[in-house]
Amino acid sequence: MADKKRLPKSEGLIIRPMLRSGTQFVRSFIKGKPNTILYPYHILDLPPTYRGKHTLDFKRCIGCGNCVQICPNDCMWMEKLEDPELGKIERPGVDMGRCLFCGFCVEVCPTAALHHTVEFELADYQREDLRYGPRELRDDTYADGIVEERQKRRLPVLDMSKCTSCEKCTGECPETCIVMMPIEKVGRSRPEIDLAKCTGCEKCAIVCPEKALEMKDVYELYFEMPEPKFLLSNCTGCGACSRACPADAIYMMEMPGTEKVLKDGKKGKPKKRAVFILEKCVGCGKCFRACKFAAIEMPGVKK
Amino acid sequence: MWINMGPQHPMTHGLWNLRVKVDGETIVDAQPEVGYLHRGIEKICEGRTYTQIIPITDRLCYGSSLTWSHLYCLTAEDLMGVEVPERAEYIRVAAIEMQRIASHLMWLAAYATDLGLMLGFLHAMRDREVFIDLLQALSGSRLTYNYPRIGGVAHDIPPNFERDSLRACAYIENRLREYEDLYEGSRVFMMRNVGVGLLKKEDAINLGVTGPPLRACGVNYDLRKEMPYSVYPEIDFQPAVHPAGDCYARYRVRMDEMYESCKIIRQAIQKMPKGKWRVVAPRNAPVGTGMGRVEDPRGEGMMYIVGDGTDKPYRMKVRSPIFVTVSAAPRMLIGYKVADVVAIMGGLDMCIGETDR
Amino acid sequence: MNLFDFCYGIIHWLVDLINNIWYWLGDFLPWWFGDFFTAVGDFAASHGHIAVMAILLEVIIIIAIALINVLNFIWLDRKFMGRMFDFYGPYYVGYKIGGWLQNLADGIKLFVKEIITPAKADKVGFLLGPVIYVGSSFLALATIPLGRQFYVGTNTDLASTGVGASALIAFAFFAIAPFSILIAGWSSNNKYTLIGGMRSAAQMMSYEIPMLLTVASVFLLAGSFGFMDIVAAQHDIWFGIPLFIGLVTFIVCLAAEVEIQPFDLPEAEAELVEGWTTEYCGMRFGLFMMTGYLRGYIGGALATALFLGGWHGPAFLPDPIWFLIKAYTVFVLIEWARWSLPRVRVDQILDIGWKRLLPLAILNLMIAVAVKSMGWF
Amino acid sequence: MTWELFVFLFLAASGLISALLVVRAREIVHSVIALATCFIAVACMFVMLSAEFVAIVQILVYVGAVVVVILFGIMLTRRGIMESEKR
Repeated sequence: MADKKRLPKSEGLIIRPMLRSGTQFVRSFIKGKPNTILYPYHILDLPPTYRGKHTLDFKRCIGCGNCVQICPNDCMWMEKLEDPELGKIERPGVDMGRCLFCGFCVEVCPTAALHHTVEFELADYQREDLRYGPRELRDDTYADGIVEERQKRRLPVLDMSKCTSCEKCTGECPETCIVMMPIEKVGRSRPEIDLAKCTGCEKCAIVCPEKALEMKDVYELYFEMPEPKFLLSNCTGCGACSRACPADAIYMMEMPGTEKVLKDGKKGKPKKRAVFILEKCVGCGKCFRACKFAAIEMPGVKK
Repeated sequence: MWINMGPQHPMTHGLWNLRVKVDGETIVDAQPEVGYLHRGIEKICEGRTYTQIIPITDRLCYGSSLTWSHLYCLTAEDLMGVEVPERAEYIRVAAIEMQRIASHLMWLAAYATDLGLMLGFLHAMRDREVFIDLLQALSGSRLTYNYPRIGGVAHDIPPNFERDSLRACAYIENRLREYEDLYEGSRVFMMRNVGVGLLKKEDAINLGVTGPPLRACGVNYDLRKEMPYSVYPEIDFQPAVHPAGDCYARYRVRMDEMYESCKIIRQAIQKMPKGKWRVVAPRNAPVGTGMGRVEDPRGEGMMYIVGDGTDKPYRMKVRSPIFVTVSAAPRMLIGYKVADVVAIMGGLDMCIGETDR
Repeated sequence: MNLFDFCYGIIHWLVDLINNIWYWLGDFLPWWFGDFFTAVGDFAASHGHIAVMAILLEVIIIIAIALINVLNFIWLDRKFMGRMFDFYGPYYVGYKIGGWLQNLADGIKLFVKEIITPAKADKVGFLLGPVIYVGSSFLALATIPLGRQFYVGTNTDLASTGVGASALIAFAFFAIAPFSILIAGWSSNNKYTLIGGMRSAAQMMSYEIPMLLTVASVFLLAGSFGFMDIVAAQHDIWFGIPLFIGLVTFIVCLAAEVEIQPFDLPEAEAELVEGWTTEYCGMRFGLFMMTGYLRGYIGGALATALFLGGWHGPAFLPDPIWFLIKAYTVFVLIEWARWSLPRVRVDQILDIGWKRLLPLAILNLMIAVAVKSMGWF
Repeated sequence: MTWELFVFLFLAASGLISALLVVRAREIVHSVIALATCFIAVACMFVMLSAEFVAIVQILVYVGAVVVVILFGIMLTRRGIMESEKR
């Protein structure tokens, strides 16, 4: 049985708690209004960081599918669409019935196209109604109106199809963060920009004669995404990866010296190889999935 | 007569079963049974990448979800060798202490209803709302914050956060004094608590009890002091200890911890440096093991991850404080009345989410 | 004119009215039928018959007043609790009158709910539990006078005194409740309900004694068992002033008898799920809940009549209003303590009853004897 | 037939029947309920004899004591024994 201990002195027996509750009673009238929020009539005051229903900016979205990749609950999917302005595109949809509102899809979006709104009244009559396709999520103005949490940097972005390997940008860069790297078997070199060092001074973009380097807004990404590893020996030069890449980071370039000699002595078209601009890569794994010849390896990405 | 208290019973605060053998109204035997809420979180985590695990660890405990995701991030950082920016550490400490106060207030609320004091329930829940709002502004969600990340925190602190949190600390310190009047000033509360559910110091240590129930037995063991993690060494605070070992001591320890948490939040807000709040964490963990221990509001939480070089953990183990503490329940229960079950089990602050995992 | 006269008059008028039509109808019939009609009409108009019907009408009036008071009490309790807990309380249903209609809405909801009897329950006891509980509580209500002329009387001659031992009758029926609670708890065939019933019996038995001892001191001072005499004796000074200890003891015992918060062990929702009402649902539970508040009203009325001077007050308000104001005040006081105190444990409640309240009650009785023997009353 | 006779007959009948049930009932609690009914009927008869005080004391003392009888009845008997006898 319990030890019989002397109770500590609580003065006033029951007077103090009763005074406290009486104080609260009086205070409730002085304040005029109790603490309750009469919910359907008074709207909750939510902070802008609140994670509610998603919105999708169609113009910003590049259809990379990183959001689908990172979703812990597999509640997102890519849907092929035909848009009058944008043509054939792929955009994500969200199943709100399975979403756990963790916010990873928003954080991982390389172009800040996905956002959470403060809308939380998502109840519906049927489970199917909770599947929000891209058209229902579309809001092309929302993303411009909010202050982005992530840092936005203006960085030179390389368009390899215009580049002539003139090396002018290398000389111009004050931070010496642009290095010309030779591309294997193509016989050309391309500027490789160390984005960590880049200050966004725009000098390389000004000096570029072909406008191959352009300054664009790039959002800082805190997730380390998988990088594609290219195996040249398996590449057939079909170009599927280049077509699949949403970030425009893979270019097909001709390899001189691989032309087949045809019967009539003329030379045929040379073989092509894929050139990866890894600074632009968003790590979505679409090239890996598009490649039918096991020329691209991406550890950690599902086929 | 065996009485099943649970799985659906107001006393349980979740889904578990306490079988109590009573003689009249005196308890002669007790058997806690857990396992009704088992979700296999450890196994789920093995199928997910390191990033995707963070929201799952939030779901471990509905009372203090931030502590658990913080613990996971600590463990993963230990495994990957990521250096966290100092600003992120201070933000984390402030957020954890807010979570601790919110969790203790929820405990206070539940404890009040256990003892039949509805007033305490609603007041404590109302004041918990202040901290929930702060954490909501910080992280964007009300219950499952998903705020810490491997290598920092998800967002920077919102504008006015410093002002609001200092204001909230002052507010809650006022309120805590009010609670002390409401609880300790009441003779009935003291009658229900003093000398009830005595746990001896040796028993507590032998049974592996941690956290407030252990400190209420007079053992000064607080992981924030014993094995400092994060930036706790730079913060001045005193772990709350009470020698009595009964329900009142547990109540007192938690109340004191709330005062201490206010102190910690103030210091963390004042000492918070400028700078980055997040670094990029590697996708793949190296081969090896990582371990993290934190002082959860309920006791010592521990996580252990084995990495095998891929982006998913090979094995993840969670040590939950309540799973261990509840095994000490029969020691505390035997010899008391049925009505004391609610006081004793309520004083342990049961959280079945982490217990069953 | 007291309530009985009033009812007697109404019934008499009604019977006369009907009898006129009746005799008029009898005129059309053959003589033997006419005689029969006359005999029936005369029987209906006899004094005893009308008196019985007048008493029934009185009962209906008293019950209606009590039920309206119960609705008020529930509303008051919820509003008071809400403001104390920092929320609104009933708000939307009957917005213009402060959410007063919420109780009616709850009642309608309980009415349309299915009444489930557990398969293993004892059918007779399960039905009898609420019946006895409600019935005995209403019986206790019957003898409490609301004003000088406002009480259930049986005879116009008894105008000044009412029923001889009305206070004793009220306490006798007030004390039947643990019997019904125990029956209900036992017959539900559930461990929680059984423990709740046992607790209720133990608690009510141990609180009955100090309560009746304090009441005995009042009887001593007034020199009568009737409410009318007791209240009349408080014309100069309320008994609550010399017998202040008794008043406090009585209100504490009342809280225990009515089973509200610090002493609501029989239905301690944290430990025994809902105590002895666990298995009840629908309107049966509604009856229990309503009767709980009704007992609160009875308790307030008893405290008013015995200690707080009954209907005595400045004359600008009628008697029943003064009475009800005092009863409401006692109720609010009990509710205030209810919402700011935790629940007491089962052994402690008996400790309080036997070790604290019983000596206090005896001390109070001694004070009463002293006061009486000094000849102050 | 006056009202009093009618009420008396009703009370006497219910008193007798419940007294019989006290002995006949299988469940101990049923017989206790019947016992209480019997007491109340007797108390009402006291009222009819204008012995109000005796009636009130009858209810206060006896019906109150019935609760104790039930308590002991439940505590000292087991339901299983009664049910096995029924078969």
